[in-house]
Amino acid sequence: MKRIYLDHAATTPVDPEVVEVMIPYLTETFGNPSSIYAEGRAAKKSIEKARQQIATAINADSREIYFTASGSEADNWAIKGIAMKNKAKGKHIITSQIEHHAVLHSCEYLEKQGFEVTYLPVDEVGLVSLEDLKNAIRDDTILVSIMFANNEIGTIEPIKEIGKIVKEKGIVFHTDAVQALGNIPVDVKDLNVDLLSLSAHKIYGPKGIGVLYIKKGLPIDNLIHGGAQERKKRAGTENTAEIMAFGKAAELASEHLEENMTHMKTLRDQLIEGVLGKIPLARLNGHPEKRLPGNANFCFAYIEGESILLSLDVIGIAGSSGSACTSGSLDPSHVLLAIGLPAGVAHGSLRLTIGKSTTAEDIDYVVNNLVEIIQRLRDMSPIDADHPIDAAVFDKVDHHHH
Amino acid sequence: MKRIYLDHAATTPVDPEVVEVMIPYLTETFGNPSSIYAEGRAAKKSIEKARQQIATAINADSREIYFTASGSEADNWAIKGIAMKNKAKGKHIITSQIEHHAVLHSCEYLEKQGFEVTYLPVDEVGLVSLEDLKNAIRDDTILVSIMFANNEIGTIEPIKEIGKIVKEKGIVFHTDAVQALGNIPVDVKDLNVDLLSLSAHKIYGPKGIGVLYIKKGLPIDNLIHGGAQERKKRAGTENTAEIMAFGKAAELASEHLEENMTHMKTLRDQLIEGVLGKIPLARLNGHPEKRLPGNANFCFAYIEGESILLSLDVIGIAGSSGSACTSGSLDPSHVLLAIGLPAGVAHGSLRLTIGKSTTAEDIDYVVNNLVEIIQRLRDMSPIDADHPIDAAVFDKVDHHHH
Amino acid sequence: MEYTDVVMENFTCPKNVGEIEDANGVGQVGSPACGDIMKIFLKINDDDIIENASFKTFGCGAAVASSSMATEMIIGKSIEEAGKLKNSDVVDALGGLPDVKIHCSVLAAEAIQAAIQDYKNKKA
Amino acid sequence: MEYTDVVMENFTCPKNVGEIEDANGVGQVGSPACGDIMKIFLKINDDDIIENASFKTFGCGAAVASSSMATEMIIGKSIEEAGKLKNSDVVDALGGLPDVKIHCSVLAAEAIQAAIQDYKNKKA
Ligand SMILES: Cc1ncc(COP(=O)(O)O)c(C=O)c1O
Ligand SMILES: Cc1ncc(COP(=O)(O)O)c(C=O)c1O
Repeated sequence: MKRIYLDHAATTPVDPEVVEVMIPYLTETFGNPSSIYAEGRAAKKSIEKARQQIATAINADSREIYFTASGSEADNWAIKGIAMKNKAKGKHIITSQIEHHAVLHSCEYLEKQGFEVTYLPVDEVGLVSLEDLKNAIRDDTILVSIMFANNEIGTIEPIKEIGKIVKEKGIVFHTDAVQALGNIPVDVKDLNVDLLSLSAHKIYGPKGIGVLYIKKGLPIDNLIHGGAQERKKRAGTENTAEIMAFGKAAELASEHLEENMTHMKTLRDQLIEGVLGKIPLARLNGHPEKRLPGNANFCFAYIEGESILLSLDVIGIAGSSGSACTSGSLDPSHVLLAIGLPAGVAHGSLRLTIGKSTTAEDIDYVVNNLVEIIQRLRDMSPIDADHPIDAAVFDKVDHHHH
Repeated sequence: MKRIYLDHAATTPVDPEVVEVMIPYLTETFGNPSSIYAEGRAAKKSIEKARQQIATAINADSREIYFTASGSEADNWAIKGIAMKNKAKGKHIITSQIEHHAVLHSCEYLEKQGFEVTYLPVDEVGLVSLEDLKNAIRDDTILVSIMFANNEIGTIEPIKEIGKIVKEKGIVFHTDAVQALGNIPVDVKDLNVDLLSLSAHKIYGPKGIGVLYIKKGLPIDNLIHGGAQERKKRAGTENTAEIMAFGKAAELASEHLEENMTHMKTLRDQLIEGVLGKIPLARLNGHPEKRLPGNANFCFAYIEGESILLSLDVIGIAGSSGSACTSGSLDPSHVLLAIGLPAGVAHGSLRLTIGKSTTAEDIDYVVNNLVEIIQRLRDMSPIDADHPIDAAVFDKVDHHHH
Repeated sequence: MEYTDVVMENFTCPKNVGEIEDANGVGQVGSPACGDIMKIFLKINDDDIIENASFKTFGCGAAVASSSMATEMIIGKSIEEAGKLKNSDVVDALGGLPDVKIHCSVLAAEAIQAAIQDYKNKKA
Repeated sequence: MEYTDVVMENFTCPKNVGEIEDANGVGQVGSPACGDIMKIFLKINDDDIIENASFKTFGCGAAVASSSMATEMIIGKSIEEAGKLKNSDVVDALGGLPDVKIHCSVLAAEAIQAAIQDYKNKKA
């Protein structure tokens, strides 16, 4: 059966060109980049090339690029590293309610260590308000972390404007750009950011390699201490093969950004129009325009998301319901709750994210099948417009907690 | 020119069988293991297989194996995770002076956060004393971290005995076994350890993937917060390809442990006898018997280590002087200082570490060339037995610090 | 989420979906906030034997499969026997459920009990 | 450590290695604890011109190469000119040195100055 992969926000297939770049570093060029002999020097040189490719992709200096093992590590490092470094100055951090768990759980951990965190709300399309931000800033605020683009609903935050506000106050500004790279232009100079997280596997690179951009001269504590790698800022023998892969993937992403954006946007709009046009009681989550070119996120009344995913999977379509990272949990997505959806509705969400190899035929196939699947599941559902939920019944099972 | 690679303690070439196992996870099986559709389930299943392979290699349960991005991350996690979790109970940590920098610098960082650390000395062959350990234990000691085998001088510590002492006191015990796996038997049950660090690239796996063994039920804080991966203990989309590679490498390492040990030991002894027999004023560092089967570490009087490495590199031989991880620094190895060598002598160290594809001819070639290289460098040196160092001269350049 | 073949069969081609027009015992449990609602319809004859059972479910694959399997298991049984159906019986019949989905089988057992109670209440 | 070809040439085939028997200016700097000792031998004629220069060095590749290059650069020069040799001149002549190795060129310049001073002291 042909598979149609529409979960590019969860992860992307590795580009064959990228795989090709990796292979030599798993075979001949296996030297430890810290070693002084020929094998080591060759590895070191390659890494510096990849560092430059990433720097170019985000308009940074290559000495501002630090490799990590994931977007999650980059987020943890940015937040904990700045917090620990500046804890004598202040213990207040500002972030949003719709951040990735890598940011949210880092902040929650810091709360346990005596920091205070303000989680800014978002409006019904997922936007942070600049006014809210201004009001939240205190004398002891040491860090603001707001994501560039949301991984679930695709909403793009006004990072440049936020950067301006934060910079004026002399506060450190971090943005999680894991979903942005390869989908929208990312320019650290234009954005006024001090720190920016990236992850290779969202841009047709391998899993297990990320980057933290750290503006030159910004003091930050290490997250992983040890050897002198990454200019003494991040210990651990360099993952040469995946670093090379990330470099290549970033280069390809920048080179083809315009055409990829156009391609994704066209198919995304076809998908959104198809779904909203053919399926009653469907709603688009996130901002109608300020959204990632490949992201479509829907809610369907009266049915549950996993049932939709399973039904799609059976006919060869891969999608997601909430962040893939959190699908181990039964709680409805914190992002959908933050935009004001009731938990029951949030459970019925479906995220389909388009990639560079998605075709218009794929989208047609998905829309047509989705019409049937939603109908079938609704037929099976005990709730509908005529049968609202009997609240009294739920009291009986109050002991039944998740 | 044929290269003779004798720096297997720094990193190893990836076994072709291991590369083969990785490739499909960079091509077809690219799914995010957290996703519920077919692609994700396939990735998840594979990871669990690899987890089992590693568990088998160290006699653990697969639910005690947590993947990290490096040995360094595993060390950081073990030390900081236990420290943070138990800081209400006590703030004292015991480790040794010859640990890898991932352990030492983690401890130093904790000292800045208000923890107290005892760095146990070692004797002239690099062994920690059980008496010293007993004396160092306090009521508020929460963690003991002693490495299984040293990466520079190859000395194997009495982990089982240490484990017994530490266990009796109810203190958490971590060992860095990065250099042990594949070189000597590693059995977590036999060793009485609660936490144990591993790294794939030391056992013919790729760089950028490690493991922390965490004994079932042991409470520990996360180092990297975020998604629900690794049973909610270590966030970040799984590095599927490298996890598979580590699993295979661990399997191969256990399967061939006996034959690899014998092979390495034979060549190591040939190398040690050759060097000590043919080169005057050469000394073997580390324990004569309790040492890694592939490790030989020498000091040569009156000459400096980098010169030896460069001279070897020019004729195709890769070795190291002190840990590869620290070669970015000019300080002499902390391990060689800890076994009592004067700094001047420590600068003249050479580590040659044997691997499974090293041959007896390689060793002959190295020994013969080393005789000449050492002679040539000594001829160039201003110091020898007849010309001891004029201390008065050094006073003049006291301003010249490193 | 790794589901067994039996679960997938019961999810893709569930038995006993829908409402029984002349049901004399109806039970509903769960809440949409928790992601599952299960409604069970029973047609019970004068000998207290369950002649027919059906369900409507809002929920994940495991919830649908549990509903399908549980209704299959009680048709033809006395309400006494059916009331003893344990969630583990449903799990076993499905060839197992992932840990995080066990609660779906609990819901199925609870919904059946609620439906039987409804029948008893009406009769009393 | 990435060394230039010039550094590697001067390391593998260093010029002016060894002692000058009748040297009239000898300077030594560095310490084994720091990993470098450099000893420079000068043969200076009555016109204060350096007729010959040589070195013995305990140190890394950069130290050996700096010694070789620095001695080459001062042979035939007056002690006044040679005393002005800056470490950056040595670095330039070597086609550059890694940052962490710049101090080796400093040692070379210092050793030459020490040798010239030794010559002056003996003459005075
Ligand atoms: C004893 C020891 N611990 C930890 C490490 C760090 O492992 P990694 O290079 O995977 O960070 C190494 C190797 O560099 C080592 O030899
Ligand atoms: C917005 C965002 N931040 C961070 C991450 C984490 O990146 P990684 O999977 O490399 O840990 C992800 C993806 O999972 C993401 O979408």
